[in-house]
Amino acid sequence: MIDFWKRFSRNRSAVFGLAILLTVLFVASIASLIYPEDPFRLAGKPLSGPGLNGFLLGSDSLGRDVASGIAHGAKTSLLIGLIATLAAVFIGIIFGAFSGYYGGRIDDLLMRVTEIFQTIPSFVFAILLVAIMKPSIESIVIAITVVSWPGVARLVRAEFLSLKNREFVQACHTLGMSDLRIMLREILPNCLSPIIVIGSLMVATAILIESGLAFLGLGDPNIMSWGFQIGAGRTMLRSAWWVCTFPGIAILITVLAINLVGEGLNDALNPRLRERQ
Amino acid sequence: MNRTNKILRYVSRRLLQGIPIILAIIVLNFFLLNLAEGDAVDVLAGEAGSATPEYMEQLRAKFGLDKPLPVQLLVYLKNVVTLDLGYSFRHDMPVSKLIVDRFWPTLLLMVSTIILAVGFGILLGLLAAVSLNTWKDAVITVFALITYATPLFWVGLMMIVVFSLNFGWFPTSGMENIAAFHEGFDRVKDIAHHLVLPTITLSLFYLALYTRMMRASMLEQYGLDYVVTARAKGLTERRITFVHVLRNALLPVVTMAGVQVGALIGGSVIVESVFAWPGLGMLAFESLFARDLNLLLGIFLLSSALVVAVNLIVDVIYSFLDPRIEIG
Amino acid sequence: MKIINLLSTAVLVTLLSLFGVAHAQKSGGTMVFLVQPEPPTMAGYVSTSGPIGLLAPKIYEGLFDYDTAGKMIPVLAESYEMSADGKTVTFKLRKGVSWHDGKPFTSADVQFSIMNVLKEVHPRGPNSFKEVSSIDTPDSHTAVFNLDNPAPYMMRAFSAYESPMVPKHHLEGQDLKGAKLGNNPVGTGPYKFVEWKKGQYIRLDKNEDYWGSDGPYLDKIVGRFVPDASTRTAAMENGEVLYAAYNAIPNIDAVRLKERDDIGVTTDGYSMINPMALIEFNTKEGPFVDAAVRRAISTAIDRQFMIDTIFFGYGKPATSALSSNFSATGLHAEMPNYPANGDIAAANKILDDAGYAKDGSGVRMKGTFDLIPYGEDWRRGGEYLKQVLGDIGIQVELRYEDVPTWLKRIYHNYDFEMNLNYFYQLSDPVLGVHRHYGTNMIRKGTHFVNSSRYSNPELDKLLRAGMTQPDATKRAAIYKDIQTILAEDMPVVNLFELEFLTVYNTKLKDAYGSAMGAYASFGNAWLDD
Amino acid sequence: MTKHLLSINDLSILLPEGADRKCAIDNVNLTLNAGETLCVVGESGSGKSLTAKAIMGLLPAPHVRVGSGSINFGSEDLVQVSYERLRQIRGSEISMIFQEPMTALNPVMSIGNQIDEIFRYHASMTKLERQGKAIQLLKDVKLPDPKQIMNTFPHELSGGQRQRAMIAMALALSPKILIADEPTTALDVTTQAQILKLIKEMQSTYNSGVLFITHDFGVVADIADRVAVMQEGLIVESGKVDQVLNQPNHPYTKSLIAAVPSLTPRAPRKKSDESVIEVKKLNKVFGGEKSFFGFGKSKRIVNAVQNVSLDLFQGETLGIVGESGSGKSTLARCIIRLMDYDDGDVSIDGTNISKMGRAEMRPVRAKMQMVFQDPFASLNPRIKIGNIIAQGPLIQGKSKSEAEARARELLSVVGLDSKSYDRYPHEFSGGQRQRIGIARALALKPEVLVADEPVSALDVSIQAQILKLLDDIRIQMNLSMIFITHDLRVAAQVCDRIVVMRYGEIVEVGTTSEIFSNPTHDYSKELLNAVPGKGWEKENKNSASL
Repeated sequence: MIDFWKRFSRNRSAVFGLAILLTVLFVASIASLIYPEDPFRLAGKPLSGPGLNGFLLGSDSLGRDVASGIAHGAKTSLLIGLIATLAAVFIGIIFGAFSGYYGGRIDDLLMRVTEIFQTIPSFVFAILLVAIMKPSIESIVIAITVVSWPGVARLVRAEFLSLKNREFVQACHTLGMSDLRIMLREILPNCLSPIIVIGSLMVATAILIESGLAFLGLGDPNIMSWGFQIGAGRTMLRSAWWVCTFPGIAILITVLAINLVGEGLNDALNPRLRERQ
Repeated sequence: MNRTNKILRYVSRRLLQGIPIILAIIVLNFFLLNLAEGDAVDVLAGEAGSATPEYMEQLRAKFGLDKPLPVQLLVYLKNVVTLDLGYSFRHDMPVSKLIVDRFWPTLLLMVSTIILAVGFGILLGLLAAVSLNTWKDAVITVFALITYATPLFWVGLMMIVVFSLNFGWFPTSGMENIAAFHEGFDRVKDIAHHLVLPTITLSLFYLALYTRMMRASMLEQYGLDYVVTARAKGLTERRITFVHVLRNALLPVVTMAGVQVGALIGGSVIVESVFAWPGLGMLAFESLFARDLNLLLGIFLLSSALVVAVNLIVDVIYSFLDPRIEIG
Repeated sequence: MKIINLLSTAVLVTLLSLFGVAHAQKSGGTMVFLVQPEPPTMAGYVSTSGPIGLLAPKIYEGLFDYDTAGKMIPVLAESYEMSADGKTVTFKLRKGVSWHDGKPFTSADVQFSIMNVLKEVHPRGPNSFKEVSSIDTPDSHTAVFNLDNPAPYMMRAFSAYESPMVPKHHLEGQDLKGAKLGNNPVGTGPYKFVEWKKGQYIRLDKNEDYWGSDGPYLDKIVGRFVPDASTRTAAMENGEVLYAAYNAIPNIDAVRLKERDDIGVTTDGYSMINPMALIEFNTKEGPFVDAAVRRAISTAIDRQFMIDTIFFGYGKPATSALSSNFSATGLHAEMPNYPANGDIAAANKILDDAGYAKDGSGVRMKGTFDLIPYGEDWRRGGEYLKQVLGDIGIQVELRYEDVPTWLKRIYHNYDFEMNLNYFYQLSDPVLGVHRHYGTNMIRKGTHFVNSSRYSNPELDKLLRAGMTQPDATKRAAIYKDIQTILAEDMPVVNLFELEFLTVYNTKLKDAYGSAMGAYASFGNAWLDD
Repeated sequence: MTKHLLSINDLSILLPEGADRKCAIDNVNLTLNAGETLCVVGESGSGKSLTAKAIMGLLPAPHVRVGSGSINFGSEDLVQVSYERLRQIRGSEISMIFQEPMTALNPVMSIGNQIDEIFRYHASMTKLERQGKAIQLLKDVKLPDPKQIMNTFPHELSGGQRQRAMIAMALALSPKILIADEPTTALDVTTQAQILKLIKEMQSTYNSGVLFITHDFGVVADIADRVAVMQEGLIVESGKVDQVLNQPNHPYTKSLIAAVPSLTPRAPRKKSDESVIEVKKLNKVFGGEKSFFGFGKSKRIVNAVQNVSLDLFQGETLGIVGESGSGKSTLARCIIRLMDYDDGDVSIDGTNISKMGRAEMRPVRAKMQMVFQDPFASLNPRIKIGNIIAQGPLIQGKSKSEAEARARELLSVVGLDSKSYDRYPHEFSGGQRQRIGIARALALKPEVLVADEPVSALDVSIQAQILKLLDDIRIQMNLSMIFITHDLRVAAQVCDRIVVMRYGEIVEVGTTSEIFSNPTHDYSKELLNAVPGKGWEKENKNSASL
């Protein structure tokens, strides 16, 4: 762990990214403390500019506090990103692991299913899923999961394919270990690094997808998220720039931070790179 | 030629493999869409203002929406087998005509975006890798990260504000100047003029991916043994970079481009919406909310066929770029 | 026999007076305007869908048009005569009018359009022409409508948008919905259909053989589809489009653009539409079956705030079930329970009195609030209303679904509790308001009718009386009673009268002089450069 | 002092900070003359490869760089010359060949183009001339059908052919010096013999000086004129080949030479007649399966094991020898059911296990354990050593404490500190890891140990230790062993009987001494003849044996 941190911290931009990400997490966790009111609450004069009428980042057309929305939205956006990613990783691991480990017909079948989901234009499919399930946090998470897991499945499959023939796995076979245990205890821990890296980037992508869906009017109307703020403020971009600019910046720096951290993780976890340094 | 033959056989086999996938996509979407509340008749009647239930039933019968689902599906599949994509409930037109009209703008936007994104991505990635750990590398990396992390519609709207309104260089939206109705070469120029902003907007996102990938790929290749051999042979760094490393580094980028094309077809909904570009993404979006089942299935059919085709083309190109990959 | 004869000279005088000084019209040019969203077809005779309304009346014409004062302007009919009992109306048709394909326009077309098309498949036609039992065509330019009962409201439904005249020879014997005409319209209007590039534009060219003595002046008019609102504004600013009606430009941008010299903003042209924002309640089941709760909600809402923040000042707080635009005909009356600025305390008192106590967290009841899926403004409205409802102890979840799901939920499954919506009250309450309250308008599966399933025999009686009463004073009394009952029962809480905005480039002159506004023909429009 | 072709004077190469030592090589002095072959020999990490790279200016800058000293080539010091001059020298005056020709060649460029480049950058010749010269070169290195080879890509050639192509490239401009960095390590023994012969021939044709880096004393004996022995960055001994190999001075040299297994078979041991494992007509085919939807391409069919029958007798070590692709590893994996085979029978202690299901197999597994080749790949990097060893007993139903006790006991059996129990594999060296692998195999108290090339990835001194350990435990635990190796020297020292395999078939079976002294099959003879250092062996019948 210390070793890992040493390698990670060698990448200065990754540490910078981590610092931003921790700040965002911190803001998300204390949102209810600094803005105890419902972020949808009408808090003052509509369309006040940043710094005016007691609004740090201005207010929107109904007089809601943009800063409060960003703080509360951070929780939602990160949660959407995190849950969707975990779900996608979970499904991807199941598909990829069985496919790569057993090969043959199971592989064929699972990979065909994966291909189906890779062939469908993903964003349109996400829209379709949200539309028929009704826009809500749950349906957005499900839609993002459904369009993101094939990438993980392919990655895990490739890892399993190469790892299953490693000698340490064969040694487990000679010990009479069960397949499930080999998959879970022996192989899976060895492909965690690339999964963590792809997963960290998927969190970023999920946040972007959520904002895209919100842009098209498919956000959850009851829960404050950055996507919601942008969707609600985008027509005012020219007249009240702050309403959707600040949430946009929040997305930008969070996605940026997650990417930097992801790259740092990649550098720190990728043994090939490590050897070359 | 033996190779040509082999490729032809490979292509036809891959196309055959694609068919069950495309069929599965159609069946999946068919049932998904039928899970949704409301149908095309509801939407048409809703838009019309009002319609009697009897009239709506007539319409349903006319569209075949009164039949049981499996029958509807079978009828649809039967038509698809005969290359008949059916009739759009909403537009009162054959689906194939509607789709073909939107296909060319989609393809135009897609191809120009891919060329721009891949081209510049390769260029920037190469530049960053060659000037590793210098300010150039840093600037390119930051640029790539920011373009990736900025929401697409934001970039689009800003492009319009800056380049259309403030500078007046480009039209805000649309595919051609419809006040003028240009003909011939003027029309080509006009369309190209309209294409600039949407292409830049859409490619900025993908540009970032290619830049980062190309950079990583170049660095990885630089560490391989054959580069040492090339140096030992007394080749110049220029040749090593541009002839040896570049070609090898391109391989994963090409693969990525193939995967991205699929995402591009659907992913351009936002750009099509912002720039009023008449592409398939918006058509799909609209037909989804209109429950125009035939049209939406037709779009899914075409775009997945397109993805299959593009992936195939990429694989064939790949086999030319990388002699190790044997086709057939 | 009362004869109303409208001389064309008189019409011209009216028209000129409308525009003040007569301009020297210039010919030529292309007028690009925004159509949002893209229409499904251009069959204005089967659909009153807004975007069709923007395009079809340029191609098709009605028997009459209406000026902004509500007076009839002869179009395809030159005059009409109504019998004393009001049961026979004879129309003299204009001579020398031909369809865009060259065939002459005759009384047979009128007969076919009314009896076979509008009465059959038009959404409002069956209502407007309910009393018409047959149409005689003594000669090719005379059409005699035989009515079962007098129908004064019918005379307000002859515009090109409400009741377009369609070519019999293109539709006879065909399935009206699927006919080729839907995508290739052939009318008598000032502009001919040329081309429809799906996803981009519809192009109409000047009808060189138009019957009118002056106009059309424009060479082409093009309806353009731009899905994104910000882009629409940009296109307007850039001069790429010259005209945008029905809030195609968001109000916030319109307010900004108004300051520019080259752009004008107007609320004219919507008097025949009369849109009203409202909340429908499920009066049969769920938390809002008690009228007291509904009255409390109506009392609590700050209507002026919604107008100011969501529509940037455009709109008028509702004061009864009828729009204040009906004041002209004396039908509108102000009612209690409609405070413009809301009265939370009063609303809370109503609920307290009705026995709805707040629980520990201040909640009296919970519910779900559906929002009309027609754009962001309505979501904002819902978000505001959620807060207000919270203030009076009603905790609601917002639900925002897509159009088909929403339609099915509200008008077919009745699976809702309260629903934010807006209705066109149109030119007469019979056309636009009755459908919302009458017991006979509880029609499962029919959209935009009485989804509250409110049923009150006393009101039904009054509605019937209001429909046929020709005397204005008596009619006003009937509608006052109607409004009183509705303010008490409150099956629907009217919020505010929407004022749609039209944003236009000042280059564009004389775009319309009709009460139909953007749904008119643009026959006199011209470009000044 | 005669003018040397190349003289390295007091050369030191610095390692980046944090490395395990300061200098990769320290004060190295070497000379090379025209027409001479200088072998630099040493174990991994001795700095021999970096010395070679330093001459070419190919050190992985900026981390590793020359600290001091000079490399004099003609009148120039290669440490000081400009980059441009160095580039001119590379490939034309000094050229280099590498260990792994597959990765050393650009995979996406044809052989012809890769040769052509050298001419383009170092000589002014027309395209036609260049082409003719390249074809001539390919002919010189005895590649079949040179014209055809010009258009092929590296992956289309065999390992030996690739190395020939590399040599052709290196010799394109008749360099004064050829640096060969372990050029035959990745090759089969018969191919290795051919390549060594080729290098010799080329050297005499061009009168080049050859700097040959290797770890294999057999190869040294076959090719060197002079030898320099390196240990941890220092040259500990150098001199004429006969002198260094036959009368080494330095203790390190002595120990290295002593560790080289002798080709003279060990003394035969008492043989038991009781068969532990019986293999009958085993067949294994790779490829040929159809994919699920029947659309997949039918893969190329390889008969990995064909009709193999053999017996393993109680207490003996049965060697399976053969070159890469002979099917020896596949056979071993089939025997212990790591792979399913197509037909044939395998019996252990008289019980036929070929039809057994997973559950039935579990108790049988304990009887047969395996030691793997790659000490880095055979231990799960995420699991502690103790757990790796204890895993087997746990799975076979032992209690946690029993398993732990067994693991600790085994650690000491294989000569590891008991503190190792809680450490992870990456904290151990290759030899130590191989010991752990052996401990894991022994944890189940097997009757049969299958060792798949257990020492081929190890340095020669470590190799000797591991072989000794295996021998010890074999006796101690009364094991029967199947020993797979490509190295006949190792086989001679370990095996009681030997099976020679080629193309999936057994070509010859016999006792070790029979096979070595009197091979009957041509292929066995060929293999034996190709063993490097055979001549040296003959002169030193009495050299160190285990």
